[in-house]
Amino acid sequence: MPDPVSLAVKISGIRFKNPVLTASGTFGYGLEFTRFFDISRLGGFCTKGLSLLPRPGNPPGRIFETPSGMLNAIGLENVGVEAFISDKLPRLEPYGTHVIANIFGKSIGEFTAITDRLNPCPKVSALELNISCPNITEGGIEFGHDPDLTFQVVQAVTRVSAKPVWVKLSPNVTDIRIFARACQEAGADAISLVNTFVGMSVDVHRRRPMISNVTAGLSGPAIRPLAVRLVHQVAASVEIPVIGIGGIATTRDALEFLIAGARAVQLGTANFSDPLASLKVVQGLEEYCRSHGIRDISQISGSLRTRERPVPSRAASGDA
Amino acid sequence: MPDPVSLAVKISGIRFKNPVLTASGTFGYGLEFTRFFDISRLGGFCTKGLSLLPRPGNPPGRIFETPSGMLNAIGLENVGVEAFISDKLPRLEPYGTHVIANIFGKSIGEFTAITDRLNPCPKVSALELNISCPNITEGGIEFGHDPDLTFQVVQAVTRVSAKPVWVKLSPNVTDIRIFARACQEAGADAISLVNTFVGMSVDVHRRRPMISNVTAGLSGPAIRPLAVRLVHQVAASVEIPVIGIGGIATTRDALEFLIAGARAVQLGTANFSDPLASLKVVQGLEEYCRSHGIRDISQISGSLRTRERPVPSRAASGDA
Amino acid sequence: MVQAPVVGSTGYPGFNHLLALRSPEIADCAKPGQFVMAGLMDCASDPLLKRALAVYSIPRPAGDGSILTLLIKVVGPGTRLLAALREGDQVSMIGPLGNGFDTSRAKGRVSVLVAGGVGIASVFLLARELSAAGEEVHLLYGARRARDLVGLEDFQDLGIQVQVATEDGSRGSRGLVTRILEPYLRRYPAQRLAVYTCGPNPMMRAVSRLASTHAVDCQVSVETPMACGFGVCLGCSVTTVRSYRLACTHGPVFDARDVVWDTATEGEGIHA
Amino acid sequence: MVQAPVVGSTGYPGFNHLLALRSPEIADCAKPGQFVMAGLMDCASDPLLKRALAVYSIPRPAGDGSILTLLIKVVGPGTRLLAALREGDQVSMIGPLGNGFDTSRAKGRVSVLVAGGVGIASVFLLARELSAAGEEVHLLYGARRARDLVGLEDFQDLGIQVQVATEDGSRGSRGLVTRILEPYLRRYPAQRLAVYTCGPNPMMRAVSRLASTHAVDCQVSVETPMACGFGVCLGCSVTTVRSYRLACTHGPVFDARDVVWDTATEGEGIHA
Ligand SMILES: Cc1cc2nc3c(=O)[nH]c(=O)nc-3n(C[C@H](O)[C@H](O)[C@H](O)COP(=O)(O)OP(=O)(O)OC[C@H]3O[C@@H](n4cnc5c(N)ncnc54)[C@H](O)[C@@H]3O)c2cc1C
Ligand SMILES: Cc1cc2nc3c(=O)[nH]c(=O)nc-3n(C[C@H](O)[C@H](O)[C@H](O)COP(=O)(O)OP(=O)(O)OC[C@H]3O[C@@H](n4cnc5c(N)ncnc54)[C@H](O)[C@@H]3O)c2cc1C
Ligand SMILES: Cc1cc2nc3c(=O)[nH]c(=O)nc-3n(C[C@H](O)[C@H](O)[C@H](O)COP(=O)(O)O)c2cc1C
Ligand SMILES: Cc1cc2nc3c(=O)[nH]c(=O)nc-3n(C[C@H](O)[C@H](O)[C@H](O)COP(=O)(O)O)c2cc1C
Ligand code: FES
Ligand code: FES
Repeated sequence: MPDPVSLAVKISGIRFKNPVLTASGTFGYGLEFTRFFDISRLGGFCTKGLSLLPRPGNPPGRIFETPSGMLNAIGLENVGVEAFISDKLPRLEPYGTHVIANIFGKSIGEFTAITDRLNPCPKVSALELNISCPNITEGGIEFGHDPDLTFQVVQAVTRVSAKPVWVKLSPNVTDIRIFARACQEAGADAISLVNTFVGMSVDVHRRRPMISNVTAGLSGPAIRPLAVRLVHQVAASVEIPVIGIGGIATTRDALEFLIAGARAVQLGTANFSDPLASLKVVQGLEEYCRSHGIRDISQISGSLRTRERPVPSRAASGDA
Repeated sequence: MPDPVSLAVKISGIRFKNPVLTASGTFGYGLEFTRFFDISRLGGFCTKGLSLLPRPGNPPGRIFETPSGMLNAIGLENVGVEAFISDKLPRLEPYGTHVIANIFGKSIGEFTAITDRLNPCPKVSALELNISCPNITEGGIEFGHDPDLTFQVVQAVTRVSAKPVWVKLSPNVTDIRIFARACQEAGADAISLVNTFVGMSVDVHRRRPMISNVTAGLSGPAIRPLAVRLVHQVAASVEIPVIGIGGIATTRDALEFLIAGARAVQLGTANFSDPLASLKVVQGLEEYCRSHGIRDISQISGSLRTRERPVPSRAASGDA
Repeated sequence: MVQAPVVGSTGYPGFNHLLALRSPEIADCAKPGQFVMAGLMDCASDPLLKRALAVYSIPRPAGDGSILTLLIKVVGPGTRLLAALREGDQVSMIGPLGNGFDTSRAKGRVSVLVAGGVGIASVFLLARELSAAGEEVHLLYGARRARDLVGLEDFQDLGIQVQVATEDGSRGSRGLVTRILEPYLRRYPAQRLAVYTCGPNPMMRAVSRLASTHAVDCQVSVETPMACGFGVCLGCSVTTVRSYRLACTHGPVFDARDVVWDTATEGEGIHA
Repeated sequence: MVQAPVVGSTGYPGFNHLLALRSPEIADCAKPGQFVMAGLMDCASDPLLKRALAVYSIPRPAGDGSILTLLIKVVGPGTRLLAALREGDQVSMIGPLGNGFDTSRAKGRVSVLVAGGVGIASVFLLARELSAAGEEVHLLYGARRARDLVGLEDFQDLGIQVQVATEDGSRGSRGLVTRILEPYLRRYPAQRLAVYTCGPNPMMRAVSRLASTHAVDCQVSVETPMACGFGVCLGCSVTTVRSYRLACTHGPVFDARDVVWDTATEGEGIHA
């Protein structure tokens, strides 16, 4: 009998049976995937972003495929936190997986109001704050593009939250470490990284944007190298755990993030083309550990080795 | 006989026979492509980045392919401005295409010194400043990540340059418009956008970075949606022309940038897998203009139409 | 999700292609107007997403043979790669998906199926079901030119009435399919008619408008970009009079009266 | 750049594949040790770059038939897609590229070709040229297991001496190929020998070291990642004692004495 491999990880005081989660906006409210597999096999999943009131989302022209990626500007369509609590959450009871409620607001007050509503729900294990949306009270600046606003919103939520608070950062900034540190100082329990990158596509025949909102978020394998780098950078600059997200479709992809410093990962866009992708990564990680003689997956996190290499003796004088 | 189509564009006082150029670091010193086609057919090309002294570049492990993209950390290996002037430039004389010298330095003094050296060379039509490299005198901050440094280096070069000065911006910033405006105020004649996005990949078997430099620049179709968006944003916020770069491989791709606001485009990574890609885009743009009844390619630049769409009457109340 | 082996692949004129796949899971239960999300197995990540394709035909009686066919018009990389598959290759599929056509009120009515281009793929099962139920079925089929008409024989084999319109007049009436639709709407009383349509958006918009003018029931099968096909990406929204609806789960078939046609976003320039 | 039609495609054990392509431009002038950059035509953008592959064989005499073959080991998406091509498909190629082996001082010497795995592909033309010139040629061929040995018959047909080593002992000597190399280096005086090697980096490093110990001339054909293949991306650098050199234009063949072996970056974990 082969040695047992432990895939369990602990994040913000919660034990996950494995480090594989699915990302907000790509896994519905979890229930949509029960027809494909037993979602209890996952470490957890993040709900579609929840707002205080339901939102209809953007007009059509919401998605467009790009090379190894896709643009989306769904406009955060969701049923609202009330309907989530009354209609979705009870149906998630039977599943032995952690439900992470992804939430967003247009003001700090909205964030804390949603937190208040979710506090009494035992089936919600943690909150994930999506701060990549404009703060209307501050004139539309994105919370996630201003370190002070980031600090304020995170602090406000951690103060009222009965649950661990994860913060999902926007990658569209010059130095993400500043934002990660602001989150840590404000009491965040973990950082989810990354949300989508801002992009755009043009219909060249009609000379119109492909997406009604003009700009949209890029996700999928195309962004993976960018996301791995940000995770590596942030993991080295904060103490709280980092959850790696961005273009993960296979076990290899997940390992890139773990080795670069992530404690766990989330699969997003991959759920669309292969609803079983996350399950395959759970299985793949176990096989990887077994074949590499790794007993405990946490040994892998941040295990990236960098080392010196020989250089030609005359390289410095530059005759190449 | 079909109506003649004009592909000519004017940028920084220079007339280009068509808006198709090739990007720095992907077209050598031009000469390497003469075996594939007559480079006089191009509007112009940008040389490999030139430094004051030759540079050997980074140790092996310089490139790695990623989904629809590639990472590179060549380390700006180049022959140096002197060898360029003496060995390469004379051999470019016979070609009726504009040579744009891409230059970079580790200090403002290095930038101006290279400019001085190129001033007397008639075959160099313009300079393109690569400011995505660390300024050693300022303690390693990238010129392109600090608006003040950007302003300073651009102003210093425009003051001494006898040729038009284009500035190539780093896309790895929160708000690129600030940098574009700094360039404009400092006297830049055009903006080249984008340089590569910072990324990273991990060899999951050896748990080492795929690139010796650990981080590297992501280029190729993967980044196109990100680049189109930045070009669109910058074109709307400065008066000087924008040259669109990032993942262009086909006529359609080039048109996305032109429609979004670019005056011309550069093909980079595409030259590797198809050395004829730029030539095909020249031909494709002509066909596009003909079939869309466009006489003059400049009509296309910035012609993106955005317009209102119907919304469901109850959408605002959010029953979706 | 199923992996289905390709058991046949036939090229047709006009960049059309018929792909036959063995998939009991889908073939045994697909209903008229439903679709699958089909993708290449184990391919690199471009194209990234599966492609939505109507179930063109399944064995009759259901369960007999487990072969389903897809009628594919090659318009881009995804359809090109699918059309290039050969016997023995595998396709990864999710389905059947979507609501399908509502035939609960078809009884005793004259069913007029209006198809444009490859939209024909969505109505073959419908035609077969209705004609098997003994209803009177007419197919009005429009295309740019004769060679874009595909699958005509399959409909003729059902014994239903087929009329054709081509924009260049190379076959059937010259002009848009709405020209041959109008006489029908005049000939029968509104409550004796039911229109079902699938094709380019401008065509469906015109058909909807005509049907509405004549107060005739009309169902439209819309085409939108889709990332998942099963209701989680929320990318396939359709503007209806009351709300945005998802083409993949609430649709792709909608009551024509509910749809707010949106010329700005619904790719007439792409597939028309 | 040329578009070459596939004229033959044969699978071998050990995920190896022989692809035959009609390309007079390349077949008529490729020299031993040169390579091509090969890619799929008109494909989507993943894989993005062409793949470097040695010219395995060309007709003899040159110019007769214009068919060149590539021996491909499937290790990832690019090689998998190339191996999946069938007759009539097209491959887009740039080549012949690289310096090739230097045979100017081979005359009168015993040539020992040391190949590991699919590295065999780089030395077949060399073996043929040398043996046609009447030189004494030995092939020492190492692999993991018997089924990874490919192309052996082609070398035997040349009438040269072939010795095999497999790590699991399933064919020939058990162990690394260096074990069967050592006796050669002892048997002949150094100036009567010339070693040529191509294979996984750890193998070539070991071969180089042995050759150097015995003061025998040794040429190595290195493998690095390549984006362009023709000297513009500067991605394929190899650390040599004096400077970085480009594998695609200065190489892929280097004098073993010049190469600084770099275990940190040269994928022993990937292809070994
Ligand atoms: C429910 C449903 C059922 C369907 N059933 C069928 C069916 O049975 N048969 C069938 O053939 N099709 C069907 N379709 C349509 C089919 O899904 C699409 O044709 C397919 O997804 C196209 O994929 P592709 O990769 O081939 O082309 P894509 O790459 O998606 O491109 C489609 C078109 O858009 C153009 N395009 C892409 N990018 C741009 C740009 N930036 N600017 C301008 N143009 C651009 C391309 O050139 C091409 O013409 C159905 C769709 C739906 C929603
Ligand atoms: C001059 C030259 C000549 C050559 N001649 C031949 C020849 O004749 N025949 C031949 O078969 N090959 C030859 N090669 C090697 C060949 O070019 C490569 O095998 C090929 O490019 C691999 O492409 P791929 O897409 O199949 O695999 P790739 O995707 O490039 O992957 C190659 C390997 O790397 C692994 N890998 C990729 N990413 C990661 C990661 N992040 N972490 C860990 N592992 C990873 C893959 O799993 C796979 O095992 C030659 C190379 C050179 C430079
Ligand atoms: C269609 C779609 C909808 C999304 N909706 C949300 C959301 O509501 N809240 C959020 O925080 N992230 C949302 N995301 C971002 C993803 O959770 C994830 O961060 C991003 O897509 C990168 O991961 P990927 O490349 O694996 O998709 C959405 C992504 C997609 C593609
Ligand atoms: C191998 C390589 C080397 C490059 N070298 C330079 C350089 O020396 N100077 C520079 O300004 N940009 C350099 N670039 C960036 C390109 O000019 C271009 O801005 C970038 O690759 C995006 O375009 P693409 O996606 O079409 O490649 C390099 C890019 C690559 C891939
Ligand atoms: S296609 Fe994803 S929700 Fe409809
Ligand atoms: S592969 Fe591009 S320079 Fe060698």
